[in-house]
Amino acid sequence: MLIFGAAAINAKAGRVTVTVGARATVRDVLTALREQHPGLRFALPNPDTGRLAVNQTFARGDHDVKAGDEVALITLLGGG
Amino acid sequence: MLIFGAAAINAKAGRVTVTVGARATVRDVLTALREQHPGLRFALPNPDTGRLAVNQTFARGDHDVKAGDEVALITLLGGG
Amino acid sequence: MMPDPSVSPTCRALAAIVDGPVNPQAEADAGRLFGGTDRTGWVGATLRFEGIVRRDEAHPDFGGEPRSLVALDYQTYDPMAQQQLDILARNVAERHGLRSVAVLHSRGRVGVGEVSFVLIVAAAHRAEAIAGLTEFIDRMKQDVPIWKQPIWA
Amino acid sequence: MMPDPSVSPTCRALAAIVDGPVNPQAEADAGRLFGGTDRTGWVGATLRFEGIVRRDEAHPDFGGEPRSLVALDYQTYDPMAQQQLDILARNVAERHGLRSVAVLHSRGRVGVGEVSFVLIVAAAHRAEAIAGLTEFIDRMKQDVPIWKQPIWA
Repeated sequence: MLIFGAAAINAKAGRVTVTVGARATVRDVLTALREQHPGLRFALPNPDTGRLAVNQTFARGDHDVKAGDEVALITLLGGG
Repeated sequence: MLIFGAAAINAKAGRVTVTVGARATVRDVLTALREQHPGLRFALPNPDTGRLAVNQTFARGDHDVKAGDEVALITLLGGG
Repeated sequence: MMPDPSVSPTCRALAAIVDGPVNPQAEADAGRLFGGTDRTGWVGATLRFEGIVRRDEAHPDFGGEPRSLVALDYQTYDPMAQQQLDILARNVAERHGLRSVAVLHSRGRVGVGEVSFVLIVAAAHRAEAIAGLTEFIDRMKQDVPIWKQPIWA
Repeated sequence: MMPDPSVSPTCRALAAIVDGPVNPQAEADAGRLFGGTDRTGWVGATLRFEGIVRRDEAHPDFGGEPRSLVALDYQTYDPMAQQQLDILARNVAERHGLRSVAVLHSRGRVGVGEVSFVLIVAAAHRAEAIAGLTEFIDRMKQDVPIWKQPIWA
């Protein structure tokens, strides 16, 4: 999964690996992210406020994530 | 008294004469203006909202108006 | 421009009434507050408002329906209008902690599509800039003796 | 420019991400929405916002106390950032009935006192221009994948 900004600095990487089951929704990915990368929880105050983009588009919690999708954590923005 | 804008167009003049007693406040002048120039009442929805400048400064209702003062009706503004 | 020393400079306020439309020449003549971005690092947000004469206005003789016009003719009560703009600029700058407030307003005829009013505010943050700009315009329409007369087409 | 025919033209929206600070050359390259006042008579209010890098930012390692910095480094998620700016510009323009929305945002390093963000909205009336500008910035900070990293002094 692609990560940016403070999350990327904290993880010292622009990308982290999240392992999920064969059928996973965006909500499943966020839950797995919190469990597998506790150091990134600061960027996800609660599971519902974390937003993922799937293939460069914001995706709802029930959106299915498929193998090969580009998944990005879009949070703690700082434009302007 | 100096008048401007829609008031001046309605009166076809930039100046009207208002007769008041020897000792008159701003409030007295506004009351006299309503009585002596009914055509200007549209510019003074009620006596308390009409504002006069005396010698180029906004004056309160209890301000004394003296002979020789420059008195102007400041209402229905249109800046911007 | 290099950043100043670390003490925040005081606020600047400038107001001017110009004959005819506000154009780049009028802004240049009015001084350096119109000279572009404050690059000292003290300002984080600059907001510039331009008021432009539109092609129609509500016409009182036609039930307030919009009617075409060719120009607005701005009448100012001098020197009170200038004094009130000065007071307002300083007052709004202080109330909102702005770094600068600069205003130019037209006197006389301004044609459709021409600029009659420019207001520039600079502040540390966006919220102050927007609040200051909004309050300035609201209060100008209350307290600055300027009138406009439509010249109908 | 002569006024157009009497039918109000449709809205225009333009968004671009530029490398480094937003400067007059970047604005010129981005197109004519940055070319100055709309003089057609359809626009009565133009609002231009500039975001400038300030000399200090709250530092998370010092309890949020402001610390000096030399620059901000803006990271964008491409091409999603551009797409989100486009969507936002069109959406805000429609919601507020604006005549035009134009935005430029920096990518990469922008020094203290340099401009990282320019937003210009044009509308028939002031209220729409202010509401549209405010909503654009609020939503940009929610929905456009741009991050900033302070480079401390």
